[in-house]
Amino acid sequence: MSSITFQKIWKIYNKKVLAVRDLNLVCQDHEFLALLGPSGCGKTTSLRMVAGLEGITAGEIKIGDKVVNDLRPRERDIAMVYESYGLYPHLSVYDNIAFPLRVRHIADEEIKRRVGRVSEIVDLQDILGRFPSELGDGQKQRVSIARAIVREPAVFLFDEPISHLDETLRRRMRKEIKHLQSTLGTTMIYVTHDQIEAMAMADRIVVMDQGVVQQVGTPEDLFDSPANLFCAGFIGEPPMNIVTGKLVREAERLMFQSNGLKLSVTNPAQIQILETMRNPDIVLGIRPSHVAPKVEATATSVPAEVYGFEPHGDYNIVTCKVGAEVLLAVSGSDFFPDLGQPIHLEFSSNLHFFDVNTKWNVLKGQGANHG
Amino acid sequence: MTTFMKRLQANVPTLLALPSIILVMMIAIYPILYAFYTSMTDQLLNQSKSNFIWFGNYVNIFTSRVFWHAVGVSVKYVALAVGIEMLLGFGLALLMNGALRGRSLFRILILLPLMLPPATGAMMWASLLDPSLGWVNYALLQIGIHAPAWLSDSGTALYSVVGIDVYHFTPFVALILLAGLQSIPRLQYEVAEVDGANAWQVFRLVTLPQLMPTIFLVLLFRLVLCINGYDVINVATKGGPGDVTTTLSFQASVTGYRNMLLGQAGAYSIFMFFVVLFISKKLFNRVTRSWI
Amino acid sequence: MAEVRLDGVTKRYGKNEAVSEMSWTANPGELVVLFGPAGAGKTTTLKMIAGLEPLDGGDIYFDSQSLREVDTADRNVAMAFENYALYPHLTVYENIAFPLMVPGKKNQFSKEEISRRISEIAAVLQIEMLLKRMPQELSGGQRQRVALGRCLVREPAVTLLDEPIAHLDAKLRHRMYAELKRIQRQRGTTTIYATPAQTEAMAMADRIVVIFNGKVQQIGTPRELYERPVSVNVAKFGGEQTMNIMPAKLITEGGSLRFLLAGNHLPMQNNVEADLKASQVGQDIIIGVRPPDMTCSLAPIEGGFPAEVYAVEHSGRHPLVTLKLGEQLIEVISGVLSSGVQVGTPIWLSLANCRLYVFDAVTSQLVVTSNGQPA
Amino acid sequence: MDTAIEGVVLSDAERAGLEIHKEVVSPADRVGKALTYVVLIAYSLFSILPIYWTATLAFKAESEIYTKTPKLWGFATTMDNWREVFAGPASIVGVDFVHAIRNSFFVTVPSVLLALALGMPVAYVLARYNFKAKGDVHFFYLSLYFMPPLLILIPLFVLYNKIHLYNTYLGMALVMQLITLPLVVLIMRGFFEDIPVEIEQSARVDGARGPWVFWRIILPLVVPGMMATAFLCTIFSWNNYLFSYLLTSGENQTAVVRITLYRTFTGIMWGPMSAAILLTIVPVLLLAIAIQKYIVRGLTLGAVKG
Repeated sequence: MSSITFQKIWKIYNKKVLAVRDLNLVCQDHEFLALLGPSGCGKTTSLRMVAGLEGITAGEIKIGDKVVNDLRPRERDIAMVYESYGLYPHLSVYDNIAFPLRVRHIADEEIKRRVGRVSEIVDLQDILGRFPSELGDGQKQRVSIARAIVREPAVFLFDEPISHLDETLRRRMRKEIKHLQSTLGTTMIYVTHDQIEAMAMADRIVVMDQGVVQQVGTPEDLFDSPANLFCAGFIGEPPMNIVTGKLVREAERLMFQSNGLKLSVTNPAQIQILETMRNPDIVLGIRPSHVAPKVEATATSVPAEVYGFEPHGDYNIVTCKVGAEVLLAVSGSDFFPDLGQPIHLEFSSNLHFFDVNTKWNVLKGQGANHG
Repeated sequence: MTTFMKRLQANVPTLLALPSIILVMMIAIYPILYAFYTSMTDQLLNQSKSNFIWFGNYVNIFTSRVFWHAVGVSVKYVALAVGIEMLLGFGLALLMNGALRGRSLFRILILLPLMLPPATGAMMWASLLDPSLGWVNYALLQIGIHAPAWLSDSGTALYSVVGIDVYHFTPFVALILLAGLQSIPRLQYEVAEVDGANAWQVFRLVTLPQLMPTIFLVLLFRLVLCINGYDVINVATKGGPGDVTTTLSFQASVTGYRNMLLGQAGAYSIFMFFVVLFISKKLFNRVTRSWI
Repeated sequence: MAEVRLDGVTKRYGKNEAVSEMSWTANPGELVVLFGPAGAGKTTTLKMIAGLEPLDGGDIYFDSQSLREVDTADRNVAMAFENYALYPHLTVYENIAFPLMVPGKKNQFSKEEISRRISEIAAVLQIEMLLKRMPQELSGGQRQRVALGRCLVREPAVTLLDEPIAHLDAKLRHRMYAELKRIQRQRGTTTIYATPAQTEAMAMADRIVVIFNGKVQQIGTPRELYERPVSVNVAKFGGEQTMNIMPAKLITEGGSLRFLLAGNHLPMQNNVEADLKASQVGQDIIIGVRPPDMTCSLAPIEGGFPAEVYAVEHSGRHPLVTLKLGEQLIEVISGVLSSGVQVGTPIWLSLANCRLYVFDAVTSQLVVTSNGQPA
Repeated sequence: MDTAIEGVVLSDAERAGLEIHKEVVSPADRVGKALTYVVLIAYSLFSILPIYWTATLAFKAESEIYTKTPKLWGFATTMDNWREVFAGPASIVGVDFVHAIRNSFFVTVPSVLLALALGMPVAYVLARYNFKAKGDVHFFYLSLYFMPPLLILIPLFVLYNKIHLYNTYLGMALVMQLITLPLVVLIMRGFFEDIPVEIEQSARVDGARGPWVFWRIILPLVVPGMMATAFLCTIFSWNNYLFSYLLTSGENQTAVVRITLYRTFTGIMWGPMSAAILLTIVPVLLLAIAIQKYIVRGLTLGAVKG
C-alpha cells in the first residue's frame, strides 16, 4: 500500500506539444482517486507516466517515498487494468491470470492457490479453461482485474476499465470494483471520461482539461460548487443549463437577464462579488434538478413551453423553451406534459455565476490548480 | 418484375462468376486432367498416337536413378533455401520491428529483390559471380580468398543457386513476418511489461505464440513456391554442371521437352502435385489461429 | 405516413433463429421503439423492413400491401445505420444530398430545393459548419448526426433509425431527443427506432416493443412497461432504475402466506396475498423491487431482515447502496444511508410498504403486483 | 488512448524554464541499437548490390567490363550498350530488344485487364454473398497459385499447338490468368470486405439499384486497392519467365526471356544485356515502390493485411 505523488509533472511530446502541464497531486494511501476529463485531456498520459509506459518530461513521480521516474514498469509494483482488457489471446483464462506470477518464477503450487483464490473473488472459477475470444465483455474485464489483483501490488491503475461494456454490465462492474477496492484497501487511480462513473465510485475526483487540472474534490464538492464553466458543464446528468446574459439592477435588486430569462440573485456571497464586477456580461449555470416545472404559475415562476420530454421512471426530464433559451428541468414522475404545452418553471436559489472571460466561478477566483 | 428478371436476379452470383469459371476450366482444369491422363500413357511430344499403359510411367520413374537424384536435389535445395530464408527473414523482421528511424526506407530497399524477375536476378548474379570478370571473386581476392567458379563448379553450384533463391525470397519472409509482428497490438507488450515480464519472456510468451500462424503461412508459401521453382535454375545452371542442380521441377521439363517423354513428364508433375497438396493440407490447418 | 405491420416474421442464420414469429403493428404516424439488448434481433428486424435481409417466414405490410415482391429501392423508407454507413468519398453535404440525387429521384428536386432542405436539417442537427468536410474528419458524434441528416432529408413513408444517437454526448443527447421527436411529430412519419438504452426508449417512444432473443416480450407505452413489466427480463433490463430481482419461496405460516427470502420470513401485503392464494404454496417465485421503494434502517425494524453493505456509489441526492443478503446483491436508495456508510455495515431492509412485483420462477412471467399502498 | 492535445503548443520560453528529466539509456541498449543499424544497412547493401552492379555494367565500356579488376565506381562510361538495346532490328547482337519489350507490354496489359474483368465479380461474390462452397472456391483459387507450373504447362503446350494459341499474345494473356486471376480474386475479396455492407445497403434504401450502387459507391471506394492489385498483377505478369519460355518462341518471347539471348555462342554480351535488364526491371521496381503499402496483403493473397 502506498501513496502516489505527482510533483510538478509535465509531459511534452516532440518538444512542443503539451499533454500534461504542471501536475501536482497526491493520491493518499488507500484512496480511490479518479482522473476525469474528455479525451485528450491528459488523464491517460498521467496514468501511463505512473505505470512507466510513458516517459516523464519534467518533474517527479513518487510511489510511497520512492521516486520512480527511472524505474521500468516491472520494477514499480503496480498493476494495471486496460480499456480494451489487454488479455493474451493465445492463453486461457487461467494462464492469463497466472502470467504475472509465472514470469516471476513463482512455484506452480503457489500459482494454483493464488489463481484459485482470485478467480473466486471475481467469480471466474467456472471458466478458467476458456480462451478470451470465448468470453463476453464483462468476463474479459473480470479476467483483466483478476490478473491485476493476483499480484497483490501496491497500486492499482485503472484505465477506462468499463467504458466498453454495455449499461447493465457497467453498473454491475462499478459495484464490483468499488467493493474490491473497499475490501482490499489498495490505493487506486482510476481514469475515466464518464462523469457518472467517477462521481459514483471515487473518493476524490481530479477534473482535467487540455492537460491542466481544473478542480480537485469530492463528488459533492464538484456537484455543488464547480470551479469553472468546464467543470460545471462536464459534471452532472442531466448536464447543467448554461445561459449567457447580463446583470441588471431592478428595484434595488440584482437580477440576471438573458434573452427570455430573468432571475434575481439571492446568495449574499455572490451578490457581494457580482456587485464589484465592471463587465455586466455574465454566464449563469443552474442544474436541471434545481429547475422545477409546474403547471400553474407562482409568484416567482417563469413561463416556458415544453419542447421535449423524457420519462425516467421515478423522475422526468423536461426540455423547455424559455424565450430563445432551451433549458432542462427535472420533474417528479407524475408530471406528464404534452409537447408544446405552456408551463411554468420555478428556479431554486442555487445559481452559479461564471466570469464571461476567464470562465471561472466568480466565487472561486481564477487560481489554477485548486487542491 | 417479370419472372425472367427475377430468376436472373436470384442467380446473380453465379452469373458473375461464370466467365472466370469457364476460363479456369480451359487453362487449368483441362490441362490437369490431361496431365493425369497422359501420365498413364506412353505419349511422346512429337507424336499424336499413344497407348494406355496404366501406371507404367510411375513404375518407371520410381525405379529410376534420375528421379531419386532429382528428389534428393530438390529436398536439399528446398530445405537449405527455405531454412535460411526463414531464419534470416525472421531476424530482419525482428530488427525492423523495434523503434527504428528510416524503417520505410529499409522496407523499400529490402523489398527490391523480391520484385525482380527471378530469371533476370539469376542473370545479374551470374555476372556478379562470374569467375573471370565478376566483382565478387575480385573482392574476395582483395582480402586473400581464391574463390571457386561458383555456378559452374560442381562443389558450389547447388549452394550458389540456393544463395540466389535466398537473395530473392528472404524479403518475402521478412516483410510478412514484420507485418505479423506489427499486428500484435502494442498494448500486449505494455501489459506484459507491467505484469513483470523481461524482454526474453515477452518474446517467448507473448510474441512467438501469436506469430506462429503467420510463420506457418510464410512457410507454406515458401515451401510450395520453392518446390515449384524453375526460373533460377534454368537460367543460372541449366541443372548443371552435370546433374548437380537438377531439381524435380527441372527434371520434369527435361523429360517432357528435351526427351519428349510426355507421359513420364506427366508422372513427374502429378507426383509433385501430390507433394504440394500434402504440404498445403498439413500447413493450412496451422495457419488458422487455434485460440479463436 | 404508412402503417407498418409485421406478421409472423422469422429470420434464420444457419440454425440460429435471429428473429422468430415476430408480429406487431406501428400505426400511421406512430414512433415505435424496438428495445432489447445487443443481439436481440433489433437491427435484423429493421433490415427486413427495409428489404435488405430476406425473410425466412411471415410477411411485412405497409398499409396492407405485402412487401414480399417490393425491392428495397421501391419501399420508400429511409434508414440511419448504427455504424453510420457514410459514403467516405463524398463530403458531408454530398452525403446528405445523396438520397435526393439517386437515379429515379434525379431532377425531382431542384438544386435550390436540395440546398434549402440540407441547411434546414443541418441547423437542427447543429452540423452547419461541417458540410464541406469529409466523413473521416469527423468525430463519432458528428458522423452520427450526418447519418441522421441523410435519413431526415427525405420525407419517406417510413423512417428506420438504428441507435441513431448512441454516440452523442450528454448535452446533445437531451437536445436530440427533443428535436427528433419534434420533427417526427411535425411530419407524422411512421418511425421505427431501435435502441438498447432504456432511457432513450422511454424518452422517444409512443410505444415500445421489447425484444429478447428475437422474440417479442411485451408491447406497450413507456408507462405501461415501467409499471407492469410482464416478465423478469423486461423488468431488470437496462436503464437507471433496474429492478432488484430476488428468488424466493412461497410458504404458509400461521395460516397466512409468507415469502421465504434468504432465510427470512416476510409478511406480504393483503392485495398480493389475495392474488397469490390460488397458486400453490411451496412454489418458487421471484420478487422484484425497485431500489428507491425499499425501506432501510441502521437499526432492527419490525418485519425487516438483515443485510450488509457491499458497495456504495454516489448518485443524485442519495447514494446508491448495494447490500448483500446471502448470495443476493440488492440495490437500495434511501434517505437514511449516507455516502459515508462503510462496507460491511449491517442494514435492516423491509419490503412491507413497497411496490412489489411477483414473478413465476419457472416461466418468469409476472403473477401479481402490489400498488405500493400499505395494507 | 490519450494523445497530446492538438493545438496546445508550448512556447520556447515556457519550455526553457523546465528542468527536463533525462531518461537513462543502458550501454547494452545503445550497443544493441547500433548493431541493429549495422545489420540492416549491410543487408540493404546486399539487396541493391546486384542491381547497382548491373547498372554499372550497363554504362561501362567493353574494356571496363572484360577486366580482372572490375570497378564499382570511377569507371569510364559509355552509352554504347544502350544504343545496342534500342537499335531494334538493326541490333548487332541480333536481339531486337525493343520488340521484346513490346511483347511484354502486349502480354501484360491484356492479362491484367482480363484478370480484373473476370476476377472482380468473383471477388465481389465471395465478399458479399454467403453460400456453402465459399471456402472451397477460395481454396480453389489459392491452389491455382500453388499448382506446379509444369503440370499445367506441358499439356497446355500440346493444347495450344492444336488450337493455334501457341506463340500468340492472346494465348499468353490467357495462361497468365493462372497467376493474375488468383491475385485479383483473393486480394480484391479483402478490399470488398473492408467496405461495410451498410454503405451499400444505405444507397439501396435511398432508392439506388445494384449496378448503379456498384459503379457510384463501391468502385470509387476500392479504386486504391484495385490499382494496387493491378500493379501487382502487372509486376507478376511482366516478371513471368516460364510461360513465355515454354509457350512462345523466337521473336515473340517477352523481355525477361529475351534477356538470356545475350548469352551467345561467342560469349555473354554483358554490356547490352545489363542495359536490357535495367530497361526491364526499373519500371517494375517503380511500380513496386508505389504499392508497397499493399505489398504484404498482395503477396499473401490477402491472408495478412499488412
